[in-house]
Amino acid sequence: MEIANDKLLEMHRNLLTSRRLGEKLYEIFCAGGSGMPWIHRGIGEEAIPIAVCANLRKDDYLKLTFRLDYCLFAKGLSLTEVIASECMRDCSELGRPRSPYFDPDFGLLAHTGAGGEEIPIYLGSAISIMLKKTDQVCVCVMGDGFASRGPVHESMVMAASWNLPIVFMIQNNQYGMGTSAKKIYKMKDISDRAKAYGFPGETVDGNDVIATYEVVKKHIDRARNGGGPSLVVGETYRLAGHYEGDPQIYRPKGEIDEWWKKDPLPRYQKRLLEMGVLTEKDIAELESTIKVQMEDATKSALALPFASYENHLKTAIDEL
Amino acid sequence: MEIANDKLLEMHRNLLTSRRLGEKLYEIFCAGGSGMPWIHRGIGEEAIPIAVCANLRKDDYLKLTFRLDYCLFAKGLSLTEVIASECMRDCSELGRPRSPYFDPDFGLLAHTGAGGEEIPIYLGSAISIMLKKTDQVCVCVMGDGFASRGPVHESMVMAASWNLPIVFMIQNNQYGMGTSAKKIYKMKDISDRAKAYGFPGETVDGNDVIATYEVVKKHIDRARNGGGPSLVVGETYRLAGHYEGDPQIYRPKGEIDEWWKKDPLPRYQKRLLEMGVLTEKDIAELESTIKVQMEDATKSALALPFASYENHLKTAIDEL
Amino acid sequence: MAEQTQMLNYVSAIGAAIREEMQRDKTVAMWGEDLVSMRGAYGENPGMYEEFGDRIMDTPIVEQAILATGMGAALTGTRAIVSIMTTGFLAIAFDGLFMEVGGLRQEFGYTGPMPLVVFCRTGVGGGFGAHHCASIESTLMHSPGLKIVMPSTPYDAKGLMKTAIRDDDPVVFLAHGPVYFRGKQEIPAEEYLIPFGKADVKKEGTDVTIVVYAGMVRKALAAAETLSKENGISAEVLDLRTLVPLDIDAIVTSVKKTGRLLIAHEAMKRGGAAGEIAMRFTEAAPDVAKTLKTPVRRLGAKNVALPRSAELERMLIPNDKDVVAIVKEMMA
Amino acid sequence: MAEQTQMLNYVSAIGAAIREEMQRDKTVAMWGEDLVSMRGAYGENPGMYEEFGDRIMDTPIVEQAILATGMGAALTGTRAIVSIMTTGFLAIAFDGLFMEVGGLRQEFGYTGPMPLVVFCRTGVGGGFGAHHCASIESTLMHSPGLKIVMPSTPYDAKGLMKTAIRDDDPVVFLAHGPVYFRGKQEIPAEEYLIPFGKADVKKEGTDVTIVVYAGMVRKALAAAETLSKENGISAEVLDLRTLVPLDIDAIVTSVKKTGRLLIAHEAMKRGGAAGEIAMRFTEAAPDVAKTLKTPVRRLGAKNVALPRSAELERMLIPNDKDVVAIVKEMMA
Ligand SMILES: Cc1ncc(C[n+]2csc(CCOP(=O)(O)OP(=O)(O)O)c2C)c(N)n1
Ligand SMILES: Cc1ncc(C[n+]2csc(CCOP(=O)(O)OP(=O)(O)O)c2C)c(N)n1
Ligand SMILES: [Mg+2]
Ligand SMILES: [Mg+2]
Repeated sequence: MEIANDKLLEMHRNLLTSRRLGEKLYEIFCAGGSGMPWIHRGIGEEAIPIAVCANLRKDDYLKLTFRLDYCLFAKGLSLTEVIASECMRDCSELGRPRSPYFDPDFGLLAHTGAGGEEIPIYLGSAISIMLKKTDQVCVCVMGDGFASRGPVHESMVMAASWNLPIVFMIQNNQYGMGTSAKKIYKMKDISDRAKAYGFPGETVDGNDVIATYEVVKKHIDRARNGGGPSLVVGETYRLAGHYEGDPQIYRPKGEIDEWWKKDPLPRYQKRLLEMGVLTEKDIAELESTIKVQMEDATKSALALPFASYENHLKTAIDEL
Repeated sequence: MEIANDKLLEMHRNLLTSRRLGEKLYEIFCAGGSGMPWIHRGIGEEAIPIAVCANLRKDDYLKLTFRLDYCLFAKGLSLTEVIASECMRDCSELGRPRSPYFDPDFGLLAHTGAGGEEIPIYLGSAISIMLKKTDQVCVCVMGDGFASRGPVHESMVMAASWNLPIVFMIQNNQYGMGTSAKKIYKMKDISDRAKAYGFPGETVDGNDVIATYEVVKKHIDRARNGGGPSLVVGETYRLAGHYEGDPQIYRPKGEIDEWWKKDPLPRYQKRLLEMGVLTEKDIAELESTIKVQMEDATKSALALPFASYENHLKTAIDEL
Repeated sequence: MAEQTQMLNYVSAIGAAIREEMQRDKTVAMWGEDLVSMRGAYGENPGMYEEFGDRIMDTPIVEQAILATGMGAALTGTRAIVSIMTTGFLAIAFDGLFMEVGGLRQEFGYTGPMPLVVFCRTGVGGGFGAHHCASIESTLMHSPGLKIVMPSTPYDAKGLMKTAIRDDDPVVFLAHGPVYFRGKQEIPAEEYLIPFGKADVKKEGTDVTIVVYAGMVRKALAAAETLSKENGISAEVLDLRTLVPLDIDAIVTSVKKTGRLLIAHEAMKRGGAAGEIAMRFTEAAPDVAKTLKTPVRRLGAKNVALPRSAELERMLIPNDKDVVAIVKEMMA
Repeated sequence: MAEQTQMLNYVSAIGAAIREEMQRDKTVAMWGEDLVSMRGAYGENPGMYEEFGDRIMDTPIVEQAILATGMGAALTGTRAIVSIMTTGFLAIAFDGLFMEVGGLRQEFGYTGPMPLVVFCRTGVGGGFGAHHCASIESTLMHSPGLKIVMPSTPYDAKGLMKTAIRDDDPVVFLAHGPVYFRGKQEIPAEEYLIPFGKADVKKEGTDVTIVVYAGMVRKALAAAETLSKENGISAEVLDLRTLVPLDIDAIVTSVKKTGRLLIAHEAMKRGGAAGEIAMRFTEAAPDVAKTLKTPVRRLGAKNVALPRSAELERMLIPNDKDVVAIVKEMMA
């Protein structure tokens, strides 16, 4: 598959931005007082959301894993909105929903505290697409852990039965909290799961931006053209602990170091350098541009007011 | 596989008994006043439960589909107990639980009004087996319809991960209420579903007693010997409406007639006659024995008192 | 005048409301188990598929997905009606209903519309066991964002269903199964809507206020008749119609007049709606509460599971005689 | 004397109870998410795997199966403890818990044992959003067969957990997360059990009875101190410890003395446990209810969803100042 240079560069910009954004959020969290209740870092896993977003339009529906929600900037949110959402600020001053993570007009229906419950909610957007007969699609990225849950299965059954325009994607970062995916899934290839529903399944190296882009594109195009649902499994690795502070006693020695070597960012940069699409100088310039953007966005985001008590109470449907 | 004549005859006796029992229950229901709130007939689908029971011991755990619960006599319940349970009588006068359908000592944990919820409950018995290190097994037979449900999937994930001694069986009678299984499942072979869990899956003609016996035996033996879970799909057909009174507008013309030709009872009898294991005279004699047993059991069952209000109130855990 | 009314039973009244709203608004769509193949699990949707085609759809048996897809569709341009066969199966989709449908928008401060009707058969009767007869409405009252409708008559059912479909917030519409096909009522041919949060005085009275909903309304009316004929007691029967929002003003107004309050439901007593309603009353009108002629009483089903027996079931849930007996105690 | 007590925090007290019972009875086993790999989702099970091996097990993320396997195992010879990380995830397994664990035996009239403890973290705090902080205990009270334990202190938690594990009926043990690691308490080294259905007077008083459980106990005690110091009001603080069975006698006894009843919980007000408790009180002691000096009052969280904000959360749930304010109103 030939990928246009523009697309390659867009993905590089987004990949680098996502890395710096993740670092920035971590910095904000560690500084304290930001309003961020906790942090589950997604470092090293950004290639999947970035490659997915590179195939979507603003009016497509997208769920990322909670760990990588901040990559939603690649779906069209501003960095300010992302940082503000993470820090429980109120974005309505920006003319947006309080949290732009919940904004159906941007194809975002938020994530829930109970992992897996979003999948059938998002499937509902695929029903709207079917009823409206548009060429939108819905992509649901979920973790290897939450993929075990009942509603995920029910969604796959229903998607298959109704031939809905949805791509299920499992971001297999090898762990759900402290539990290794290998202890849960006994089949060689997790994408074999698609066979249970009679739709296509495919596994891809989720730390390889270009490979992921190509595989995801194939399945999204298929869904957009009425081909129905499918399952893509992206293999990657959770380089951080489950949460900040996790002692990670479950991790075999050396495993992390092996995976750091497969970090998608330098890998992709090396590839683009080799392809001559990018120079070291471009990278350096982009780094400084992003740095400035990040500082600006942080400042604007943290200047926004916290979600207000009075407004929150207005969401009541009866007496308080 | 060589099957002993005794086993073949046991299955024949049970198959014939189950047919006559189903008819008797229908008669009791139609007469009214029995205490039976409704009836969902299982006629024509008895080969699967009978072949399963032929492979089980009293201390194995077994769930049948709600439609064929009456085949539990083949697991060791008396005909009286079965009829009494269906008619909400109190079996405690027989020294048994009020409803012997809920009797863990006989491997029975009842069925729930919400189809599919039993599967993880039964899976719990497989955990007890694992903890006690016995050679018992658990077999869960479920309908094609309820097989779609989330808890069934979660049970399969957990069974695979823990390598539990359980055989999942889907009794595909082609319909869940009015919905054709073909509208739900898009894969050619429903037993492909096992690939999603990395355990074996196999489909069998569920109207062929011997074939079903052999396939089920293989998987039960495997589970008993520590081989872990598997999935068997038995293809059969719901010859009756979903419930008594169902106008069955969803049924394509002629479909029922085709399946009546595959009725497991005459098929099995023909086979045994050909094999010389059975004579027409044996069948006639067995019919009259069963007829007497059935009348006796019905009389004893309906003579039992209804489940009592006072005893029911005793199940309260706090004030009433 | 005759052509301006129709005689409809409960389930046809609901069907008529859905049909009218689907005709009126092309974004209304409905899905659930066997709505097409069996014309509704209880035969309640005749002719819908013929008229609306793929806007009415059969699902696999996946209650969690049915419920949650309703929410997702409602957020993305569909006015969704999802059908869950019985409240027992609503328990299966409890997380999606209670937490997501009832709270996720609020959790994220999203104020846009989410027009979802969760349509579900409820009510005790028939001896089909706990899942087919469960009454779990009180548990749903504890969810922050669910409106709960429980009509007792065909007339109310039709007007409330139309309001539910037009509402931009999620509504749980619990239809009373045991009266689906029991008796017809005169229904205006012209359109009417019944607002949420307005209780209906089904019978006026001066001695005691009986607050009821759904299946208890009929029993309370029968009891009121007995009380009037045999005991000279004048009972007012107030049908809540919606549990959330709750028409607390109507309760207070009535109790101001009668000085006595009885709350009755077919749901199990412990944790049932009566406790909540009594507390709301006391909070809303402490002065009226202080001058009650007798403490607030309630009736509910015995605190045990419903077995598969029509007879035991009948003995476990309150009937008109229980209402009569408790009212007589309250008057003593 | 020192060697006869240990200083334990809340979570260690629970861990000690489980450990002792696992030592005592080989049929006790426990499973849930990350009990081994992370020593408990909140690090609450250190050393358990080392001591008990495969009697403590990690599951996939399948709450419905975790819950229901507990029931099946409990019916077949295992004294099962299943761990569900938070009550929000209990909502996922609601059908299994409410209908099957809480009712299936009764539905079929089975009277044999089913020794199951559903262990779950609950309680508001941290701003982690609705699922991680939900309080859905009142919905579980509506299930026919669930005992519900909600201890407020390490001492109570240990004694109640041991009772729960030995009970032959299913018990939902809702541990108060926000105090897991907050402060140690002196715990007797020798074995003790605390019976279900016995409330504990955490502070005696004569003017008002404050009925509380779990996280509200601490706040009620703080309020009682303020009321005593600043207003000369003597509040009695009654910690229910178990919601089902409910120690209605203790409530009546206390209110007979004080003449005033306040019920407070961190759970959302509408449909919370307070309404039920108030109604039970009125039913159990109508004469005491008639002579109350002021109508029963309650405190609960505002009727909206919990957002992901520790600050908003704090504002939404009642605190000691709210208790002080409402008691002052009740004394006015
Ligand atoms: C239903 C549910 N159960 C448990 C949890 C607690 N929990 C939070 S993250 C997590 C692990 C999820 O694993 P995975 O899906 O692989 O995502 P990852 O963390 O690897 O990105 C768990 C169990 C939850 N949030 N929801
Ligand atoms: C969770 C749940 N949803 C819906 C129903 C209503 N219902 C009763 S039987 C049935 C069909 C079941 O189909 P299948 O599993 O194929 O069993 P069969 O009737 O064919 O034996 C349905 C939907 C139910 N009992 N439980
Ligand atoms: Mg993971
Ligand atoms: Mg079927």
